[in-house]
Amino acid sequence: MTLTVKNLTISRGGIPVLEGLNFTLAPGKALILRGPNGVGKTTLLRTVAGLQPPVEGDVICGPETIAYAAHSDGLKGTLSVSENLHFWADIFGTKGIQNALDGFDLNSLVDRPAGALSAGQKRRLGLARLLVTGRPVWILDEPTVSLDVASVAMFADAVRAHLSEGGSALIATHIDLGLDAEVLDVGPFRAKPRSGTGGFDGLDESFL
Amino acid sequence: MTLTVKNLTISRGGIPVLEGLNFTLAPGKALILRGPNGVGKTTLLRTVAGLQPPVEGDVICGPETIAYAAHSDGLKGTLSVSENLHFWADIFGTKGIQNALDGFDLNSLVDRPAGALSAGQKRRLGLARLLVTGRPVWILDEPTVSLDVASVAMFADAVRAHLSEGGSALIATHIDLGLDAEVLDVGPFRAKPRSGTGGFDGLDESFL
Amino acid sequence: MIALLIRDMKLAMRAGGGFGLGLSFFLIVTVLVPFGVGPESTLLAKIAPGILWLGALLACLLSLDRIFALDWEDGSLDLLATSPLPMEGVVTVKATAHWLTTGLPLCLASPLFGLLLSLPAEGYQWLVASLVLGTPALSVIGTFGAALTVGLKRGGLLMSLLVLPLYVPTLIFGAEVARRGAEGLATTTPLLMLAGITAGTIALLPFASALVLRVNLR
Amino acid sequence: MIALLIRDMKLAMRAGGGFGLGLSFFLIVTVLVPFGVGPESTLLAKIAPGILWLGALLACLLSLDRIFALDWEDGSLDLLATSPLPMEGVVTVKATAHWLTTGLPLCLASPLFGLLLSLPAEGYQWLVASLVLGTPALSVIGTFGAALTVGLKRGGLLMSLLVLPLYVPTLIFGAEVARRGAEGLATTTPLLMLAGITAGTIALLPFASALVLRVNLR
Amino acid sequence: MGSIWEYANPVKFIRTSEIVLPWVSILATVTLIAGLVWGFFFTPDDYRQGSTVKIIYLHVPAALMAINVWFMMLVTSLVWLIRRHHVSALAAKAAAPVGIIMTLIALVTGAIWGQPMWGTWWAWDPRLTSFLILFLFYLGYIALWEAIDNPDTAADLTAVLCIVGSVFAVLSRYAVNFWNQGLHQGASLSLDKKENVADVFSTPLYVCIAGFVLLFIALVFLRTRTEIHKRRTKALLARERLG
Amino acid sequence: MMPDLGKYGDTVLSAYAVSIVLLVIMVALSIRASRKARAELQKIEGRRNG
Ligand code: HEM
Ligand SMILES: Nc1ncnc2c1ncn2[C@@H]1O[C@H](COP(=O)(O)OP(=O)(O)OP(=O)(O)O)[C@@H](O)[C@H]1O
Ligand SMILES: Nc1ncnc2c1ncn2[C@@H]1O[C@H](COP(=O)(O)OP(=O)(O)OP(=O)(O)O)[C@@H](O)[C@H]1O
Ligand SMILES: [Mg+2]
Ligand SMILES: [Mg+2]
Repeated sequence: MTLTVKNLTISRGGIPVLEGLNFTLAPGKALILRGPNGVGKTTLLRTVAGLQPPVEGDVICGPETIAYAAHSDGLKGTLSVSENLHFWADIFGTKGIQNALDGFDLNSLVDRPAGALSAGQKRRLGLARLLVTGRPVWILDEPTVSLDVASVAMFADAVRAHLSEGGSALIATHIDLGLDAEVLDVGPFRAKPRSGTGGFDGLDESFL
Repeated sequence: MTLTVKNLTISRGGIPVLEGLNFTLAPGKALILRGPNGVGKTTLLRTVAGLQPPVEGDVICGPETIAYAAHSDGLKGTLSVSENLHFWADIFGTKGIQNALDGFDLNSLVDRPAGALSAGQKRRLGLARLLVTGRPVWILDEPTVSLDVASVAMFADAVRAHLSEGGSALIATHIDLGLDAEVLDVGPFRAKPRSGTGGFDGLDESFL
Repeated sequence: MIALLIRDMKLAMRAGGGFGLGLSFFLIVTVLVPFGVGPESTLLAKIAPGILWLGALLACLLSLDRIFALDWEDGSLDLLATSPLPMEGVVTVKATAHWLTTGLPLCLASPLFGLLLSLPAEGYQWLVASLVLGTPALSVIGTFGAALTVGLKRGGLLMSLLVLPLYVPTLIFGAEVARRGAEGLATTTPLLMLAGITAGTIALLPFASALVLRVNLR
Repeated sequence: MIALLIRDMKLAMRAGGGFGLGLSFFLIVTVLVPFGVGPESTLLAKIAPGILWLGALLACLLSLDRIFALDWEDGSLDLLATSPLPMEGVVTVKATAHWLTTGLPLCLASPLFGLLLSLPAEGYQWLVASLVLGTPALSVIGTFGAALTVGLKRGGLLMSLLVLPLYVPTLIFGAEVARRGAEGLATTTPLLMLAGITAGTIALLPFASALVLRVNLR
Repeated sequence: MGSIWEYANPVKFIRTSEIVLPWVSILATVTLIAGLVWGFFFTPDDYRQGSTVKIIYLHVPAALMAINVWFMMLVTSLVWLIRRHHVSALAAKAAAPVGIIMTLIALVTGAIWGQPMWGTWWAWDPRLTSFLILFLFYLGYIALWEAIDNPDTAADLTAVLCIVGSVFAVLSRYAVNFWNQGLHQGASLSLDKKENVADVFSTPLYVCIAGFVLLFIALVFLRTRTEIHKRRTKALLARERLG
Repeated sequence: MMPDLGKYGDTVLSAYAVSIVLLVIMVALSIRASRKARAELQKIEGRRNG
C-alpha cells in the first residue's frame, strides 16, 4: 500500500516541469504538496495517478490502490446526488453510499440533480465520491476549492478518518487544512534547463 | 456609481433562496459576502449583475457600471493570454492591456495559449480581465479559488488600487482576503417558507 | 462587435481547420451519395441540385451546435451579457461568423461538388445563386436554434430537431431554384421567395434569438 | 461495466428524449430529401435504400461527438481511467450504449421511413436486415472517431471528417443489400461482407479506441 | 373583479376546473360516442368511395383539431409572454401532446384511406406534407419542454419557439404548395368534394367534430390541472430541501 | 348490427381501431398522470401540515 516516488521527472506539454522528486507515502500518513501556481503540482498528481507517463524515474504503488480527485468533479448534472454516488460505487465494486452521504452532509440533497447544486455542494459531492471508491491512496488536487469553513473541517475529518483506517493521502493545496501531515514544497524541484549555459538563468513559470 | 440593493428577494430554479436584502456599496468601498455553501451567494451576485431578474425588490445602479467575474473565467484555450485580454479590452472599448498584465504578473505568459496555463494562472488571467473592463463596480464570485498565497496578495492589492481610484467591489468569498472591508453575512437572510397554512390556499404564482 | 467577429473567426481557424471542416463534411456527403444510391449519372444528375442543397444544409447544421455552446461552457457568454454589447448584436455577430466559416465556403466550392454529381452545365450559376441567397437564412435560423438549446447537455440532436422544420421553406425554395435552373426553367419566383425569406429572417429572428438567449442565461 | 451502461442509458434518456432524438433526426433527413429532390415517387423509390442508409449513418454521426465529450469535459473520463474498469471495457460499453440509443431505434423505425420514400414492398425486410447487421459497425467505428477527437474543442466536424471515410465500406455494402433487396436481386454476397465488417470491427476496433483514448487523456 | 384573467390564477383555475371538468368529460364522451356510432353504423356508403367514406368521421375532426390545438398553443404562448400567467403556459404544455395525437390520427387515418383511394399509403401531396411538418413542430415543441428543468425558462423558450414556429409553419405551407403544384390530382379530387358532401354525411360529421372539440377541452383541463399539481409538488419539494 | 363495409372492410375497421386506440391511450395516460400528480402532492402536503 505504500506509495513510493523515486527520482521522478515529469513534463507538461513536452516541457519538464519538476525533476528529482523523491518521497514515500506510508499507510496512515498524509503528504501535503505546496508550491506556487504553475509549478507543476497538478502534473505531478496526474503522473502519480497513472494518467500520464513520467519522463524519468518511477512511481511504485500497488495496482488499483489509487483514487484520484481532480480540479473537476466528474459529476453528471442530470443524475441525482445518490445516482452519481451509486454509479461510482458500482464502478469500484463497493457497497453502500450511506457512509459517503453522512461524511459530507449530503443527506438532505440525495434526490437533487447534481446540476442544481451550488459550487460548494458540488465539490462536497465530488469528495464524497472518494469514500465510495474504497481505495486506500487518495490523490487530491486542491480539494477544498469553493468550500466554506465548516465544509473544510468536514473534509479534514474525512481525511483523518481515512488515515486512521490505514489509508493515505497526497494533497495539493494552497490553504491550511489543519491536518497533522508532512508538507512537501515542490518549488525547489523545479526543472532546471539541461545545459547550464547562461541566458537561461532567468527561467520562470513560462520557461523563457 | 453607488450600487443600492433594496429589499431584494432572489430565487434559483424557481425557489426563493434569499429575501429582504438591503445594502449599499459606495464608491471606494468593498463589501464581502459570506455565508455557508449553497446559501445563495452566487445567485445574489448574478442578480446584482443583471443576469437574472429579482423576484422582488430592486437593484439600483447606473447602466454599464458592472464588471462580473464568475466561477468560470470565460477564457478561450486556443487564444493566447494577450489575445484573450485584447478581446475583452475591445469589447469594453478600453485601450491597452499592459496595466492588467502588470497587475497580475502575466508578462512572462503573454504569448502562451490560455489552455496551457495551470489552474492558478488561468484564474489570474480571469482576474486581469477586470482591469481591462474599465468598469467601476466589480462583482466577484470566489475570485481567489486556486490562487497561491502570493497571488491572493496580488489580488488584494489590485482590489485596493481599484478602490482608491473610486471603484467599488462586491466579493463573495470563503477565505480572508486581508482587505479592509465591511462584511455581510447573508445567512440570516435565507428565505423562509411562506404562510404555514396547508392546502391550495397558499398557492400563488410561484406555486408555493 | 468587430472584436467579437474577429475572435470567433480566429477561434474557428485555430480549432483545427475552421473553413475546411464544413467544406469537407459537404464533400463527404456528396461523395457518399453515389455510394448510397448507385453510380448512374443520369439518376445522379437528376437528384444533384437537391442533394447539394441538402448537403449544404447538413454541413451548416452540424457546425451549429457549437455557436454558443463553447461560450456558454467557459462562462464567456455570461461575461458578454454583462458587457456593453447588446444581445442582439452578439447574436448577429455569431450568425455572421457562422456564415463566413460555413455558408460562404460552401457557396464558393459548390460548383466543384456539382461536378462530382454530374450536375448539368446550366445548373451551376443557379446553384451558386441559390446558395448565396439561401445560406444566410440557414445561419440565422440555426443561430436561433442554438440559442434555444444552449446550456442543454446533448443539445445537439434536440437542436437539429427544432431547426430542421424551420429550414423547410428555405430548402424548398433553394432547391427549387437550383433544380429549375438545371432544367432550364424559369427561376424568378422561387428566387424571389428565397430572397424574401432570407431578408425576413435576418431582419426579425435576431430579436427572438437574443430574447431566448437572455432567458437561457438566467 | 453494467453500471456504466445503465448510467449512459439513463443520461441519454434524461437529456430530453434519448431514443427519440436520433430517430427524429433520421425522420427529418428522410422528410427533407423529397423537398430537395422533388416529390416524384418513382424517383424517390429508386434512391430510397441509399438515402435511408445515408440517413441512418448521419443520425449515428450526429450523436457520436458526445460519446466521450461530456465525460471528458466534466472530468469523469479521468476518473474512469483510474477506476478498476479496463479502458477497453469503457470503450465497448460506450459503443453499446450508443447503439442501443441510436442504432436499434433506427432499425425498428426504418420501415416507416421507407414508406415515406415509397420503398418497394420487397425492400423492407432487406432494409431492416442490413441495418441490424450494419449499425453496430457504425457505432463501433464512431466510438473510435470520438476517442480520437476527444478533448478537441469543435471536435464535432473534425470527427465527421475522420469517421465518414471509415464508414464507406459499411455504407456501400449496407446500401447494396437494401438496394438489391428492393429490386428483388440476390443479396447474399453483400450481406456476408457486411456481417464480416461488423464482426471484424467489433472484435478489433475497441483496442484501438482504448489506446487512442489513453493517449488523449495524458 | 370578474376579469377573465382571474381564471389564470392557479388556485382559481383549480377550483373552477374542479367543477367544470366532470361535466365537460361526460358531454365529450356522449357526443363523441354518439357521433362515431352514428357515422359508423347509420350512414350510407358513398357511391364512389364505398364504405371508406366512414373514415371521414375520424379524419376530418382530427385534422381540424391538429391545427386548432396549435393555434390555441400560439394564443396561450402569447398570453404567457405578455401577461405571464402561469396557467396559460401550463395549458400550452398540456395541450401539445393532445395536438400531436390528433395530428397522428389525421396522418394515420389519411394513410389508411389513401391505400384504397390513391393506391399508396403516402404521397407528397401539399396537404399531407404540411401535416407532416406540423407533426415535426409538435415533436420539437414537446421535446424542448421535456429537455429543460427550470419551468419558467421552459415556458419562455417554448413560447418563443411556438411563435416562431407558427410563422414558419405558415411559410412552409406556401412553400409546399408551390413545390408540388397539381402533381396529385387524385388528392385534390377526393379532398375537394366538400361542397357535395350531402347532409347524411355532414350532420354526423359535425357531431364528431363537436365531440373532438369537447374531448380536447376536457383533456386540456385535466392535463393543466396535472401540470399545476406537478409544479406545486416540485416547488414544495425544493422548499423542503432548502430547510 | 354490423354494417356491410364491402371490400373496404379492413380499411375502415383498421382506421377506426387505430384512432380509437390512440384516443383511449391518450385519455388513459392523462388520467393516470393526473392521479399520480395529485397523490404525490397530497403526500407532500400531508407531510408539511402534519
Ligand atoms: C396521410 C394523409 C392525409 C392527411 C395528413 C390529410 C389531411 C387532411 C386535412 C388537414 C384535412 C382537413 C382540412 C380542411 O378541412 O380544410 C383533410 C380533410 C379531408 N381529407 Fe385528408 N388527409 C390525408 C389523406 C386523405 C386521404 C387518403 C383521403 C381520401 C382519399 C382524404 C380525404 C379527405 C376528405 C374527404 C377531407 C374532408 C374534405 C375537406 O375538408 O376538404 N384525406 N385531410
Ligand atoms: N498543455 C500545456 N502545454 C504546455 N504547458 C502547460 C500545459 N498545461 C500546463 N502547462 C504548464 O505547466 C506548468 C505546470 O502546470 P500545473 O497545472 O501542473 O501547475 P500547478 O502546480 O497545478 O498550478 P496551480 O496551483 O495553478 O494549479 C505550468 O507552468 C503551466 O503553465
Ligand atoms: N438549477 C438549480 N435548481 C434548483 N436549485 C438550485 C439550482 N442551482 C442552485 N440551486 C440551489 O440554490 C441554492 C443557492 O445556490 P448558489 O449557487 O447561489 O449558492 P452559493 O451561496 O453560491 O454557494 P457556494 O458557496 O457553494 O458557491 C443552493 O442551495 C443550490 O442547491
Ligand atoms: Mg493545479
Ligand atoms: Mg457560489
